[in-house]
Amino acid sequence: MSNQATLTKKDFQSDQEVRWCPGCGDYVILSAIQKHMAEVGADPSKVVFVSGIGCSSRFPYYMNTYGFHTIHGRAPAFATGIKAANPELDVWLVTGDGDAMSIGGNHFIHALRRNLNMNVLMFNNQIYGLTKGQYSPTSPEGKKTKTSPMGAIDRPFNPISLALGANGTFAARTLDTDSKHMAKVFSAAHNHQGAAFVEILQNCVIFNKDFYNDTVAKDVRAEKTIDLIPGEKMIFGTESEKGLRVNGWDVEVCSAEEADVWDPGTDSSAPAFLMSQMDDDPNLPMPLGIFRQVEATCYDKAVNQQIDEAVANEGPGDLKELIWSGNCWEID
Amino acid sequence: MSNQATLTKKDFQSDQEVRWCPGCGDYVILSAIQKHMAEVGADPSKVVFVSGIGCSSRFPYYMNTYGFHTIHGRAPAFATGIKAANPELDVWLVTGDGDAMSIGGNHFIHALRRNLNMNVLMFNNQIYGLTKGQYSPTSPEGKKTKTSPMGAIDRPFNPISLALGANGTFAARTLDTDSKHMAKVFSAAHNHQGAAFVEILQNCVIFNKDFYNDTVAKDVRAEKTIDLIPGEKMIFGTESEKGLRVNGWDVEVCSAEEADVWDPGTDSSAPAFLMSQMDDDPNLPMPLGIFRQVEATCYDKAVNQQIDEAVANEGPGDLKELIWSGNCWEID
Amino acid sequence: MTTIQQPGSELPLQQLESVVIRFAGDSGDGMQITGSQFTMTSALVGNDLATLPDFPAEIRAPVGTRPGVSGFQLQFSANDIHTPGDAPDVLVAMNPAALVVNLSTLKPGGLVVVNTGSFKATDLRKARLETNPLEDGSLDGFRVIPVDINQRILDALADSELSKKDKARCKNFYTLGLMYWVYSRPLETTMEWLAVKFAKKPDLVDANQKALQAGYNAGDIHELFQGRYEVPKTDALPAGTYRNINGNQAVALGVVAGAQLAGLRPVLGSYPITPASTILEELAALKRFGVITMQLEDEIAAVCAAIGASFAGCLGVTSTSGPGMALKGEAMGLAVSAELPLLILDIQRAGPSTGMPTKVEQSDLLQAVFGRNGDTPMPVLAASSPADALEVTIDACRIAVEFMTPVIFLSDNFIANGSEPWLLPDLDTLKEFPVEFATNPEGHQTYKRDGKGSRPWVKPGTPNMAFRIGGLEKDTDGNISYDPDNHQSMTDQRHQKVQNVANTYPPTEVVGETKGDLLVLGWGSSKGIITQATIDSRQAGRRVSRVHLRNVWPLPNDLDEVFDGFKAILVPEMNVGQLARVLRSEMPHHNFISYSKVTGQPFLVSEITEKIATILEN
Amino acid sequence: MTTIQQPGSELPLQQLESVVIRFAGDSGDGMQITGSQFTMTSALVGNDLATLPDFPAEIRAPVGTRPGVSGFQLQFSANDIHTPGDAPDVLVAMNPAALVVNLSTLKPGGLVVVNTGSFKATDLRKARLETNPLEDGSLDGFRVIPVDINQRILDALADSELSKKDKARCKNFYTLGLMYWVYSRPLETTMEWLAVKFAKKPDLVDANQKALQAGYNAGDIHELFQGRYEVPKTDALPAGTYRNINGNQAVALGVVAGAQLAGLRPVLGSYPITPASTILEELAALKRFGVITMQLEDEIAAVCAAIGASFAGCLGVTSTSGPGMALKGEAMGLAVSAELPLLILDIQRAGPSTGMPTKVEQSDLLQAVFGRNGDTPMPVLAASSPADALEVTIDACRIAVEFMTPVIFLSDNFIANGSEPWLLPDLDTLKEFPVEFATNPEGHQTYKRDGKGSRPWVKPGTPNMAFRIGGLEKDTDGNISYDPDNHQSMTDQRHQKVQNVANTYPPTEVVGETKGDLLVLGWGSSKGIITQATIDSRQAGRRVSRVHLRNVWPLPNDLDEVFDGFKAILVPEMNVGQLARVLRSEMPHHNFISYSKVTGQPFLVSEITEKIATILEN
Ligand SMILES: Cc1ncc(C[n+]2csc(CCOP(=O)(O)OP(=O)(O)O)c2C)c(N)n1
Ligand SMILES: Cc1ncc(C[n+]2csc(CCOP(=O)(O)OP(=O)(O)O)c2C)c(N)n1
Ligand code: SF4
Ligand code: SF4
Ligand SMILES: [Mg+2]
Ligand SMILES: [Mg+2]
Repeated sequence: MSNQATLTKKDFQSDQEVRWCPGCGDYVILSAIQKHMAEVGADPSKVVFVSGIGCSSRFPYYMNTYGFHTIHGRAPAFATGIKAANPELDVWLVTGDGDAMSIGGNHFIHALRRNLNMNVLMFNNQIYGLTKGQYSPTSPEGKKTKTSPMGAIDRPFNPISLALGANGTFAARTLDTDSKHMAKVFSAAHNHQGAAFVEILQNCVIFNKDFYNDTVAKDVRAEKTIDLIPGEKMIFGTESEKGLRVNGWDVEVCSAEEADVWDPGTDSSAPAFLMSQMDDDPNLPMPLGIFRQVEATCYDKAVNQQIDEAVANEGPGDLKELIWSGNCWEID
Repeated sequence: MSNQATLTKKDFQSDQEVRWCPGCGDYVILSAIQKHMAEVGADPSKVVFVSGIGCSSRFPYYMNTYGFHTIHGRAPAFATGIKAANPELDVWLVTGDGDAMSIGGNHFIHALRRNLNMNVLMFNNQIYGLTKGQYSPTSPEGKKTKTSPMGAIDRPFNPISLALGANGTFAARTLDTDSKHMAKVFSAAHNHQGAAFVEILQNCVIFNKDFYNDTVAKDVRAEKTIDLIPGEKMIFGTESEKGLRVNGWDVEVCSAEEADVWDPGTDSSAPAFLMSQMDDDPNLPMPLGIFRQVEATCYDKAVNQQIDEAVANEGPGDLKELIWSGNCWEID
Repeated sequence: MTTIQQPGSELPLQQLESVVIRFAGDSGDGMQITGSQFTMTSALVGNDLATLPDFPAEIRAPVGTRPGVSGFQLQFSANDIHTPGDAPDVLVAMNPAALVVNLSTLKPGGLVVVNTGSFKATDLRKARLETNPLEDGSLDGFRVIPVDINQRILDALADSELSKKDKARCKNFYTLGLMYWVYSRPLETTMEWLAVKFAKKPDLVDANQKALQAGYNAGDIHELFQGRYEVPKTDALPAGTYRNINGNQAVALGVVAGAQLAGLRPVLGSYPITPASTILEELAALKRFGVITMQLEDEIAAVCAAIGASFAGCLGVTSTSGPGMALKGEAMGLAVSAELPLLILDIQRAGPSTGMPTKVEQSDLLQAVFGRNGDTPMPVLAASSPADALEVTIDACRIAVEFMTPVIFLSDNFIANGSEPWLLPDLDTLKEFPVEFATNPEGHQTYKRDGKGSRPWVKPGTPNMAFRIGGLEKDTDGNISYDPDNHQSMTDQRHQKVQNVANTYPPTEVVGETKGDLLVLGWGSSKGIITQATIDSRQAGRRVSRVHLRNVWPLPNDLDEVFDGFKAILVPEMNVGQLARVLRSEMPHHNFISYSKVTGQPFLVSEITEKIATILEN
Repeated sequence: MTTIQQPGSELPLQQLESVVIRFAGDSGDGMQITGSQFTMTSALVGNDLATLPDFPAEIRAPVGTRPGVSGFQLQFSANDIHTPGDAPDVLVAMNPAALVVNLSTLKPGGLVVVNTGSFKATDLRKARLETNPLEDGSLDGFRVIPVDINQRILDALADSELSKKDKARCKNFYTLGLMYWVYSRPLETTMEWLAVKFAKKPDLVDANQKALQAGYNAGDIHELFQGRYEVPKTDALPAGTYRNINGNQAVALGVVAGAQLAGLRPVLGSYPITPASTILEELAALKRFGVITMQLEDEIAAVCAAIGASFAGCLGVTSTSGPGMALKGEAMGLAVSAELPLLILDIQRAGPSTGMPTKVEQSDLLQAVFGRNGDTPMPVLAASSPADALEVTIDACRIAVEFMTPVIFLSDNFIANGSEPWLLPDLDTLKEFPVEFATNPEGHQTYKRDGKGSRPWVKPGTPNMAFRIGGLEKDTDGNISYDPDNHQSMTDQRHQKVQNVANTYPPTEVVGETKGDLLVLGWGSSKGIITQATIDSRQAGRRVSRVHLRNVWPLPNDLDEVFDGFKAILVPEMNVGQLARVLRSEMPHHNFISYSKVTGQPFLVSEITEKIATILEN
């Protein structure tokens, strides 16, 4: 990305003390991103981290790049302005499940449909961390918190399904406990031209500790999850012995040999959606990895292209000419 | 629904002059709803029409029921309060593609995931009518309007896909030129316990005249659309000679005999999503009718059930007791 | 008994100083076009003029109803005029609804040109009239010219291939032709305009041109009028090149000009709303100027995208009206805290909540000055007319970049849609205010202030200057700080910075004596009306002067001194006394008299002169 | 040289009138619990008291750092007190960060109890200290009691099965025990509290109780102190039953009580935000009272849902803090226009934008009064203390339903999280204000006003009463109207209605003489501090009186007359003079002196007395 290939992870660390709770999943994600930046040889002066409000949204302060810690839920809108103003900037959005899917839901879906060329890292801890533990739009039905003492009655969003419903061009899921997987997903997202949505399952050790352990704890993960790898067979299981394949309207477990090859780049996003819906089926593994990855018009580029085109077609605007245009008359 | 079975369509007309442009699709929809109300014997005093702002949102003024013409995009939030406060009310939300999917996108998706027991009629004319013809989030890419003189560069939402991505329990599509189809869809929506989302393709004769004619004009409709009828085979074509069936990850055209039976009630909403994505495929018909229809917790009922439960378990609250609870001490 | 005007054979040409004419018809009758064409032609003739378009609420009302009436009033004059006129001399009424809705404003004895072809029973019913105003005495005391325009247009276009309906649609040009004849205006401008407008539909050019000519000829042939009039060209206007411009067009030009003077690319984030929408539309058409416009999902996204653009080193702009302003408050606070330039264009409309979106009011002033959480000061400017809007917009851009602050620009529906002759500015005389981005890390601090209290602007992408900012309280380095003294100090600094803006204002101009019995202090679109009212009052011997306030916040430093010269200060506003409240809170020792009007209509000159008279006589 | 306190053998019991103690430690050290327990015990002993919790910003800072310091200050007294005290007599510091952050506020010669176990090199580094304050002279001039609490707690719990880490977590109760000993407080209350709190974990009950006892015993055994103190019970408090309550709890109770008095179901729409969140949490726990709480997707949805609930015939309520208020402006305007009751609870926090969310400020006042598009008047009330919050909330409910209007209730972080002894009210004396819904179509009009200017409330579901309302301007029947006179009239009616609210206020109470040199006018949470300051000033012979303003808008009718009795009116506020601005704009002829403090910290009594002195000496 630049000639600064000699930079190390440390060069992406700012001088500010990192202030998350000890044990918080955010630390590992921060470290993974800093490492990723160094590895791809990013130029810190071309990178902007934009965030809303939440524990996760403190992220920009810890990156030795440009950063804008904005207001709750609106980061995608700020990013839209930043990218449109300067498509050269490498924009990363850091947000939480509350920031992105509660107050910020609208900006989130619109940024995805516009396919703004940026990376959206959503730290999904299924809770509002910063405000001390209320349920979020990704908390499961029945979740008991201070604001849902008898259990939440709201049916949650499935973040990947929502992103696909919003016409997103890239959607992936990864895990704060797996630095390698994060690295792989971050690279794919970074390479994607367009809005790359990455859901990161993140442990809030204070208010929703280990919420994901039933699915992703070391001992169950191989059986309970599947890694969607573009162009590879959909295989899972402790011995990689199982696979997934479509059958009619459904997807079903089969042997590894019988497994279908995963293609996140089909014209229709229906296959990706089918995968995302497996989360709700106890008989099927929860997918991680790349759900969707297709090319489409990027808003920020197109905005600027139209300007170039207009200039090419009509010549650069001359203000005097513009003012003097129309029906003028003289008084003397 | 009530004992007022003798009411006629006229009884649902208010005394206010209807003020849409001559030829606007809104008239037919208004008439269809008034007819529907009379047919199901609705009690006007139990019905509330809630709307945002837009041409379509003037709707409540023309219904001789309770009505609340609120602010732009927020109707689902008002409806949430109304239904939670009184689940007995029969709440209808009238909104436009701008009102529901642009400024109101977040409330829209949240109302769907919460499955508020109401009917959402979204008049989709793919344009902002009231503000005189700017492109909307459902306008196709390239659409030229006053605010997109070189063509819109925003990739549009597919309203049905978005509703499904938001975990909606009912999604259907109908057409302002087909009163019978509207009647059928309105009935299904009205019967649905939960948030019934109905996209109505509506002609804005002033700013987006006949935008849908390529697909739904009389002469092409049979070939270019398909009516999704729960429990029936998916059949279309001038002679009803064609059908649809799934094949692997895709859906394909087949003969009427080979057609699959349509089931909008599967556990996963992936089949419905697959159908919704056909809109973008020029080789497949655009579906009308019922995409999805499943039962789930209704927010408004659950809110009130928790109260009943709390009262049943802990006894009705006694304010004095509450105040006197905790560590009290006497001073004398 | 209605006085029906009999055609006479003598047609004297009478000179008039000023005429106020109002065209009124159904929304579908093309009255706005008729009015604009009359305006354009009058401008080219060399009159001074002022216009007042007045169109119906947003939804197209059914044809022929009162809510469907669309009006366009203009005053054209041989003198220096300042308003579209309180009461029309002439009313052109295309149908019964247009007649009854507008009749009450007409001058006693005024002229009514009515399209009798639209006074059938059904027409009367649509206008909710029980009797025919042409016959029931409603028009007693006016001079009435009945013309069956519906029929005349068909006659005039008898040879045309157009459908009957299409022919009928030409009736506004017939009417315009008739009025051109009455006021001795040339037809050329409109003829040319039609040729360009319908370039692709020659049959329409032809039909409309014929209609115009036929109307004109009708004046001669049918001897409808007792006389013709002439309003000579004015000497009051300064020499130069003129064109018509409405307020929203001027703002769009102002944004482009302001950004050029700053050396920045303007980036507009907006969401359509009446009456601000056309700013977005105007700017969207200026892509060749490098203007980026983004129609976003709502007003919050719009302002946030604009702030994002400023963060990235462009000039962020957002345009909206009252309800949209209310939504932007939180984000505006971030711009204050982060100290980023931002231009917020609020084209005010009437009422709380949705109110009356197509009507005029000035009731967003308090919201503009105070409507945010926390102590969140922000400069506020207001335009006084379409042409002034350009200058004020440019000045707002200057303040935004010079002081690294969001700036609110207030206009209203009257300015936005009204148009006036605009003396084209000499662009070379405009003062540049080029932005210098900080690039040198040496000694640089994110919130280190210059002499004006402003901070450096760093453009992301600049090597070795990476910074992090946000809405939490921060210290001079931009790092988060909860230190009590720091918060006090940053709060004070933000306030002082905005106060410093007043040091860059030109001296307040008092029109009239600097000492007197009453000062009339106006702001925004009432300027013309107040100007006329103070001229009239001075002519009536009253010791009245006038100040127009362009900078609503912070107030000019010399205002206190100006006020010292007067016993009282009258503050007419189209709201419930909002500026008066601000003035009192800042300078409580002066005697402010609030004059409030909240009808969705501009003040009349007579209302103000009478108010002045009442005050001075008591 | 640091004065190290040597253990003495004599332990005299000394009587004190008041003590201000501050517990300070790391966020993880349990200082808030320690403080509350001390409070509770002191209350039961019969002291008057006032507390000031002061916890760090929202994110848990790393252990041992300055930003991670959590403090709890309380004053307990044998007299009538009004504040948590300006400067602590005693500082309990659990680590170096807590010591350095708080030392500057300590009284000269004050007592410092320090946990020397946490003063290792790493601890000092975390607190960014180069030298050890125990050794570098920082504590010169204070009386220091060094205790290695880290070690003592391990010793005390040597027999326990708990892990070392869990044992260490009991050190706050050891510390509390020690302070109980010093101030001769009984252990029972805390012992019982522990038993209930950890009912499910007997080993924790046991360990913490042991820790408490050990700390208490340490006072005797280790002879750390020169003496013990006693603060006798106060006579100042009226007789009755008391409990501690914090402001957000009180508001929650007030909502339930207010709704009951109106005969309505309360429906809260909210979105979490610091420091308002706990209102939602408190009310969510009260479902058996029929309270509906909805946590919605954002603040806009929250207020809209609340308005929807009011539309449906319930009492709609929404709770938030500054940034959330900014977002609600547009919807609040709809409630004004539709004229629906609504209670808007704004728990203010510091700063523009995100600011300093856990700090105190009163800077949303102008936003509350003016922060909406159009002329959109709305009553605004402010609570002065946790206990007062209940009454004010109830009164806000009354105004909302009596006048069919949204009402804003202002509180702040100091009230929300502070707690005070609350004399439990006799519920039977509370006046009901039952709502009567309109059910009779005869002569009914949607906006027909009663004597107070209020309109009828119809509950959807009522036969034959169907109506349509909205945010467009409407006539008395509720139908859309763009009529100019109607808009003027409705605007006036809405204003008058809100003004009429002032007719229902009790007379303004002047504390002190009704004539004097200076009136101190306060609002909100500074009441206690201002009360103390005026008492002190009067004792110093100054002619100072005090008024506390509960109704910020509309202002009380008799205020003008009250002000007439004074040469000047001092308005201390934790903002940049917002109330002073409102007062000046309403009553410009009085001499208001704004005293502004914007540090995120409450005023000190001494700051106000000094300000008074300065004013009166000049
Ligand atoms: C306008 C506004 N509303 C509410 C808040 C309070 N708030 C801050 S962060 C947050 C939610 C945080 O949850 P999430 O986005 O999941 O982030 P996390 O803390 O879990 O990383 C809320 C409600 C705010 N700062 N601003
Ligand atoms: C807060 C706010 N922003 C913007 C507007 C202006 N506005 C009114 S309706 C509308 C869009 C209308 O489009 P749609 O919802 O598709 O309805 P239609 O008129 O097409 O039926 C807009 C932008 C408004 N009234 N309020
Ligand atoms: S509260 Fe949860 S999400 Fe926030 S920093 Fe602590 S562990 Fe992390
Ligand atoms: S503008 Fe379009 S949508 Fe609105 S009333 Fe007219 S035809 Fe209908
Ligand atoms: Mg979260
Ligand atoms: Mg539309």
